[in-house]
Amino acid sequence: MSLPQRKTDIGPPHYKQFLSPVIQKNYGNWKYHEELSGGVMVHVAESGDELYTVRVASPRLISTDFVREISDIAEKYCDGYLRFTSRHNVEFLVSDKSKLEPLQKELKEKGYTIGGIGNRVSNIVHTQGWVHCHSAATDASGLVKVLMDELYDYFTSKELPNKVRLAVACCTNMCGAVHCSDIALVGIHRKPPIIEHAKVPNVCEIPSTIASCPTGAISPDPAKKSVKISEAKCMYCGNCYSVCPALPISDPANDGVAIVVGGKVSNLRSNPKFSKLVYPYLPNTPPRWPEVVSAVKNILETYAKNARKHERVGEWVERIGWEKFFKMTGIPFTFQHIDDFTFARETFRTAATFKW
Amino acid sequence: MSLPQRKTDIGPPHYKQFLSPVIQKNYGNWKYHEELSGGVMVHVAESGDELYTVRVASPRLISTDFVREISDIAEKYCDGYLRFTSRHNVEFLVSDKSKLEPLQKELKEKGYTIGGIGNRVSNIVHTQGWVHCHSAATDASGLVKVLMDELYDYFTSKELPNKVRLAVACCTNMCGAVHCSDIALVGIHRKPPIIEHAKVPNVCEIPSTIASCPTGAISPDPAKKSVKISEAKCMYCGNCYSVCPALPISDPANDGVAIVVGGKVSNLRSNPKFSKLVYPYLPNTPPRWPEVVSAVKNILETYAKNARKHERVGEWVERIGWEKFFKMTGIPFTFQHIDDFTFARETFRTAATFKW
Amino acid sequence: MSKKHETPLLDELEKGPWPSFVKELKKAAAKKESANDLLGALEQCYKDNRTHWKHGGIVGVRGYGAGVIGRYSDIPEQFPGVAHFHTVRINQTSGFFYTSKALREVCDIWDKYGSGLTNFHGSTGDMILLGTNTESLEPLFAEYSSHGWDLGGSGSAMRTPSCCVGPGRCEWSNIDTLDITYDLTQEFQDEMHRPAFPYKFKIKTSGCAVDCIASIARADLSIIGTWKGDIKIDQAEVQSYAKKGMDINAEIVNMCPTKCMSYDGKELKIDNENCNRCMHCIAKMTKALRPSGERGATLLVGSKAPFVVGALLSWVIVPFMKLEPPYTELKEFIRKMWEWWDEHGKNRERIGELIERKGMRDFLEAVGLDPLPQMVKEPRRDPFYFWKPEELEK
Amino acid sequence: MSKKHETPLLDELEKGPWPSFVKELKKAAAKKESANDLLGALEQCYKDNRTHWKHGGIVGVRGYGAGVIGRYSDIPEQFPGVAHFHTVRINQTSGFFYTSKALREVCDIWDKYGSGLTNFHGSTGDMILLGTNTESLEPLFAEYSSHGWDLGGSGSAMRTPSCCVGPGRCEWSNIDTLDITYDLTQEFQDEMHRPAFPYKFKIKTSGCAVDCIASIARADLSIIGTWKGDIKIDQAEVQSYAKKGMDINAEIVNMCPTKCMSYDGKELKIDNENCNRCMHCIAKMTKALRPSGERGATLLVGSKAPFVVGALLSWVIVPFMKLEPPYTELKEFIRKMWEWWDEHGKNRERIGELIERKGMRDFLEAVGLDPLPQMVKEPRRDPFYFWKPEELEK
Ligand code: SRM
Ligand code: SRM
Ligand code: SRM
Ligand code: SRM
Ligand code: SF4
Ligand code: SF4
Ligand code: SF4
Ligand code: SF4
Ligand code: SF4
Ligand code: SF4
Ligand code: SF4
Ligand code: SF4
Repeated sequence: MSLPQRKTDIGPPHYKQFLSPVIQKNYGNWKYHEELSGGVMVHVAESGDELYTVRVASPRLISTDFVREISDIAEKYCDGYLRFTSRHNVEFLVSDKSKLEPLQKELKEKGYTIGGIGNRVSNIVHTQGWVHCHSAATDASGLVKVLMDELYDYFTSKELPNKVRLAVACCTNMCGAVHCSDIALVGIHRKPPIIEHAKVPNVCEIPSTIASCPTGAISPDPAKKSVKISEAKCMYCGNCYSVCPALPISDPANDGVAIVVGGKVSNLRSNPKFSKLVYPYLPNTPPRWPEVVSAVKNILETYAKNARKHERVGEWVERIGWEKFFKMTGIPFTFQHIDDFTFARETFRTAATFKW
Repeated sequence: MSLPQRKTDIGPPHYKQFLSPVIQKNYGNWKYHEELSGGVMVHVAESGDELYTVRVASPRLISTDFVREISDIAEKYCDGYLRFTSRHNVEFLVSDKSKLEPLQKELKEKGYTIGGIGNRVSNIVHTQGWVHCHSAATDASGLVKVLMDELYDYFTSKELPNKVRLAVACCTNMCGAVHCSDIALVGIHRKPPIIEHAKVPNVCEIPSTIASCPTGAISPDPAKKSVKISEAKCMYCGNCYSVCPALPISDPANDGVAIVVGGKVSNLRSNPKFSKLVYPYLPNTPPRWPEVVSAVKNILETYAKNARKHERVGEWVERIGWEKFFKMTGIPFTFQHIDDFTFARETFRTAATFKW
Repeated sequence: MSKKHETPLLDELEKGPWPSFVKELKKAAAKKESANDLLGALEQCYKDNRTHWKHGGIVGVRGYGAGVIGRYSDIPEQFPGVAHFHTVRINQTSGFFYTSKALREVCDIWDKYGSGLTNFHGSTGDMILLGTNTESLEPLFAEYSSHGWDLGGSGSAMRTPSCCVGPGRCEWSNIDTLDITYDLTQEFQDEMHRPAFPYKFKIKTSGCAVDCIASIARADLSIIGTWKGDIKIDQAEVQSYAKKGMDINAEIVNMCPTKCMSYDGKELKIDNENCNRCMHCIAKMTKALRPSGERGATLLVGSKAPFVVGALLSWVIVPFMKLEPPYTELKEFIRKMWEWWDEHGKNRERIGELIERKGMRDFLEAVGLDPLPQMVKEPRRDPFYFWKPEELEK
Repeated sequence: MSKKHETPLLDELEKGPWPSFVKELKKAAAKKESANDLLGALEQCYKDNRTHWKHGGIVGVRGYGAGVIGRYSDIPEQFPGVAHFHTVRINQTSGFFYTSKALREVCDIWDKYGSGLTNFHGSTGDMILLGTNTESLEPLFAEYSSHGWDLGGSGSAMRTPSCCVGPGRCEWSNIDTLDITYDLTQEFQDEMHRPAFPYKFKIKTSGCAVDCIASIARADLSIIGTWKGDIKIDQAEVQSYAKKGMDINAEIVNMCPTKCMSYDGKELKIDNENCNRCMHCIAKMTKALRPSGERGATLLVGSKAPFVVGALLSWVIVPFMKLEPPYTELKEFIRKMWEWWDEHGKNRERIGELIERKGMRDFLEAVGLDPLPQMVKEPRRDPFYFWKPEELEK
């Protein structure tokens, strides 16, 4: 079978061909939107035209069958127009109001989960994990599945004070948005890498390896044409392993999951914020990580119960103070919580004001 | 004349002997106080006893004649009891209300300045300057005098939104409280030190000299048994000169005064804050530093006009935003304002929210 | 394909109401040997509590240095189908808009050459085709490119730009996010496909400060739409929000970060001069409030994940730039940044890290910008700083 | 003494309403040769736009390594009276309380041996006797000490502690600042007079979070009084503030940092559990509000001027400690800190800098304290951190 003529540097197809007529007509001229349910909203244009969106959950790691099935549905109800969101949900774009109910009916029948719009938990931004990455200290897809099973109602219906953005990253490279999420999980190591001295000279570039270490723990070992790692300085971040495959760091007995909380990226009310550590370590307990799930649920529900309307998790915590957050959630405060990295000093409390 | 027997390690005299009877009686049992004027207040004890305080300005650098004169006055009106404040003012402690008026009358006749209580400018915390320090890039006493001449009414009578704490330090060692003052002046250099290579080996300890440099600009010069200074790294802080007298840095043509703004130490409302740079450089123009004086006055009066009641300078600036502060005061924003020291990154704006 | 491996642990992840990726794996496994082995290999990871992937050599398509991530199993004997199991990144469409036809095309080609498993989308934005072998790369690319699809970025290159839905469906977009993303992607094809930078460079564009593409947290260049003008108020709509039960003082006025709003039960007022355009009031009362005046974007630079110096959020560099085709000023700015970064950046040093290392002044002078208070949250604290000879007395 | 030098520049500083230090210099100069030369030397600085002092060798009194700052003119030929012009630091009284008798005693001795110029007080707190020569130091010290006055600290020693007026005249003091300062000064005479630390160590004590001695900004150990209990409200006094024109919502309730207050025009309420004891409401309504319950202090560590790592504010280390004579727990805490600092601190490294360099955990373990959320504003961001072997699986 002969191959078609390859082209290069053509870039993606022009977006315009994927915009439905009502979008093309009202492009840039939307007036307002209304949330109709946990998974349906309508955007109304200056012209009066309406565009309905039905959002459904996707596991993100999907088969071509899944893609074909949503394509079928889109053809049936949306003239074939659909999109994905920046959080990996599928959005059916309905121009014909009368198709809205039948679409939802069929989706429900086929087992799709409608939701994620409004002040809810949306899909979890996540990464490859054990499905595809050499660097993963935990699995991402599995964690997402067990969390969303537990938080299911917060996706479909139950309202929260504001949107809650969850993220999972399988290592501290943090592909995704863990560092600025309301609640996020990140796979961590707790022991220094092993140095495969025989391999280092062949597969690693020594200067980059040394430069990769945030704490300066790596130094050359000229005798072995390899490197040394100071155990006292290494904090097991795993970055050297990204750069030098001869420094494996994975350790099934000690790897696990950390939970960080209170980040955001939107500028509404308060500035974008970094997430902060609340669980330094929970064990990797696949397939359903019960410790991690119940920790997240506890945080989410303490927030749901106590935050004011429109407060994001981080805004709530900052209003009440972190000392109160630890008290209310019952999470133990440990030495790991106290920063000792670059900006440690800026996190120390420089005021006599705090709560008991 | 034979000397008395010296004693060692006796510490200061016990404080109790300096407390007037009304203080001893009501020690720790004060109920409230009231401000009676810009320089007079009364403290009322649980017992009902009253203690009047009359505060007068001191130039801090004083002669024994001054001390004897205030002692005379204290004897006449306060049974000899008086104190100094943490900002160097003198306080006459009056137990007998009938002496309050005569005391004030005599003070005025003798040319004393009564004031500094309440929401006013109090005395300026300052340092030695050219009067006594080898490190001084400017004079402290002179700056204090010309500033307070100009701000006189804000000490004696005119009210401000809150207390305004001024400080002056003659070099970046910042003896005093410049780094946390509402408005403060600090003497600065703008050229690297000169290295007196011949002297270095005799008068300087090389390792401490190297360690004293915040930017790592100093390295050993083994050939000369001296040090080298990287011009590209030196930011003229002068700390090396504190440690090594063979590195003089003073330069009459380029030394001058920087102004920092918005610091505080009290915990009320907002946490203690560092002062931030607003004038990177104003020239040293003794004896009356007109540029510095008018710059400070501009800042103070812009604050006075625009801040809400109880807002400290830093709280006002943080509410309106620094961009607005520069706009309202007309102070030019320069590269020097953008931090490039240890925590530079934390000062960069990580939000799309700011004012035009 | 028939079931090849027992997966008791993964089977647990078919339970529960949330859509199951394990079901998806099984659907693909029913057709593809490699997907079948992926299932087995993943079960093994669940058993061993560790990953079984390893670093691989560089793989790719002819003439490109980017777009494919090489991946190898460390237990290929057990799972030969995933011995090689590379990822192909296909550049997604602007705003993730598709037609069913386009999606089918993507699937058909993928089923021909790969595992039939994908991520819609990867967190940078690409369509991720998850798992193929080295031999399939060339034919796969020929088919995709002949159908109008190209590869995305990877390695030390510009990465696939992405954006929020913007004018496609959002009333708040101040800029044409879809067009900017498309245009920049086309403009910088070479920079995307032939890694020549010190490290990766990401561009993300949001139509407003709500930032639905999370650009401020994960883009070396974050483009965020904004406006210069007043927020127009429709007082009748304000009343209707109040009637529907909104506590306007509690929910809007008191939550305004600059406290520039007031509401007396009748009229909502905004002191626009003091508004910092955070979007809170507009987002929560979309029918009543609308920005007006000149539109453009704030450009912020430098955000990234934690390594090496700790996570960064992007920093305001250009408070306001008008963005209209052909986006010349924007492109010039990007090129100037890259030039400086290319010259001074170390291997694996992101631009934000370089700015921090060299100092903001160096960077601003290189790209030809004046210092502005909008660039900082606050001026420096400690009063020592550099002076250039021309700023001094002789 | 007759006028010796023309001082046209300094004479400008006799003008204006604020009390003039030049007048003071002239008063002293009328009696003392050295003060006369100081006036001339200072005029020279004003002329030359630079200081004319230089570093000097170490001077002091027998058996002490502290309390005297050596100072020398760099133009001694012109101003022989200040060729040597050392400072003597006399330890002030707690809270700066004096009697006229005591002050006269201090003056008389100083006039005998020195320039007759002083600072009441230096910014650390000492009475600064400004200018004497090396020979006078011993007799001067003999006279002062025989009258019950001792030297303060200098060099790498504990520095003279100081405190706010506290229970002496303030309704808000939670601790006996005067007694604590006196007691610590007595306890640590050796540490104050014989420098043996890596660098200076300052202690300042404020009776409450108003912090009138600025302890949080300029003391290696900042002791700040506080309470555990409710703020008691006298509603009648609240009404009387309102009647006198205070806008209680604007001035108090809305300025409360924790937003734990409310006022409906009739009753002021405080949700004490959420109060962070900032003192704002209490200070502005002193007749209406009073803390109650257990009293003690928060101990904070580390503040200092900018060198080398940048200015520091003190950090919360002990959220609450009861402070009653003989202050055993406090003294033990101080000694443990010093021990660790002595062992690990480099020359000229303040304790705050050492804590930053070694990490908070090292310090807390050394002084035997558990980690508490009150110690931080917020937990760390980037998720990499140390584990000790005992915290791990084998
Ligand atoms: C579809 C999507 C854009 C896209 O190009 O794909 C989108 C669409 C809308 N966002 Fe968003 N946001 C989308 C990702 C985001 C993100 C990015 C992210 O999550 O990684 C953010 C920033 C999150 C953060 O701060 O950490 C985001 C923060 C918001 C907010 C701010 C909420 C807040 O108060 O902080 C609003 C405004 C609101 O909810 O009032 C908002 C509002 C909206 C509106 C109402 C805008 C409009 O008028 O059309 C859209 C529907 C809202 C909804 O889903 O409830 N959207 N939105 C993304 C849907 C993701 C999903 O599947 O759930
Ligand atoms: C006498 C003195 C203490 C001493 O031991 O010497 C003192 C005494 C009082 N202070 Fe103070 N403060 C004194 C230095 C300070 C300092 C330290 C400093 O300036 O270096 C501060 C911290 C300044 C800062 O935050 O930068 C200070 C911040 C306050 C405040 C907080 C103001 C605010 O809202 O931030 C109050 C409360 C108030 O004014 O409502 C206060 C209130 C008071 C009260 C009312 C306390 C009381 O009930 O007796 C006293 C009279 C106030 C007045 O002068 O208006 N005092 N006060 C100090 C007088 C200095 C002077 O001569 O002006
Ligand atoms: C596929 C993807 C995760 C996902 O499941 O979505 C991914 C996967 C990998 N990332 Fe990533 N990153 C992905 C988005 C991100 C993001 C998020 C983003 O782009 O918005 C980040 C954080 C933002 C940032 O750029 O800092 C991210 C930060 C990293 C880093 C850390 C970079 C740094 O400067 O700190 C590495 C490490 C490296 O570059 O060596 C990394 C490296 C990797 C590598 C290539 C690991 C490696 O060393 O080989 C992963 C390949 C996995 C695989 O098996 O295919 N990945 N990576 C995302 C790309 C999909 C796409 O093209 O759409
Ligand atoms: C006299 C006094 C200024 C004044 O006019 O009030 C003073 C004067 C000197 N200070 Fe200071 N400091 C004085 C309070 C301070 C303070 C404020 C305080 O203690 O509350 C500070 C800031 C807080 C701090 O400790 O960090 C201060 C921070 C410094 C520093 C910087 C220390 C650091 O760690 O960064 C130096 C430099 C040094 O130690 O070499 C210094 C060094 C000096 C020297 C000894 C300069 C030197 O290297 O010889 C000055 C002697 C001047 C002289 O001619 O007598 N002085 N110094 C203050 C002491 C009077 C007293 O005992 O009461
Ligand atoms: S977060 Fe780490 S393990 Fe996960 S995909 Fe990214 S690099 Fe791989
Ligand atoms: S794991 Fe991280 S801290 Fe440890 S040596 Fe490697 S790069 Fe350094
Ligand atoms: S601030 Fe500098 S010049 Fe002034 S007294 Fe202190 S050390 Fe000397
Ligand atoms: S003046 Fe400061 S920056 Fe320059 S060499 Fe000396 S210590 Fe370093
Ligand atoms: S970032 Fe702004 S313009 Fe873009 S989708 Fe979100 S709300 Fe709309
Ligand atoms: S956009 Fe934000 S700052 Fe501006 S008025 Fe609305 S809430 Fe206030
Ligand atoms: S710190 Fe507190 S106790 Fe001490 S004087 Fe100031 S207000 Fe009174
Ligand atoms: S002390 Fe401060 S935090 Fe507590 S109620 Fe008063 S104002 Fe609020």
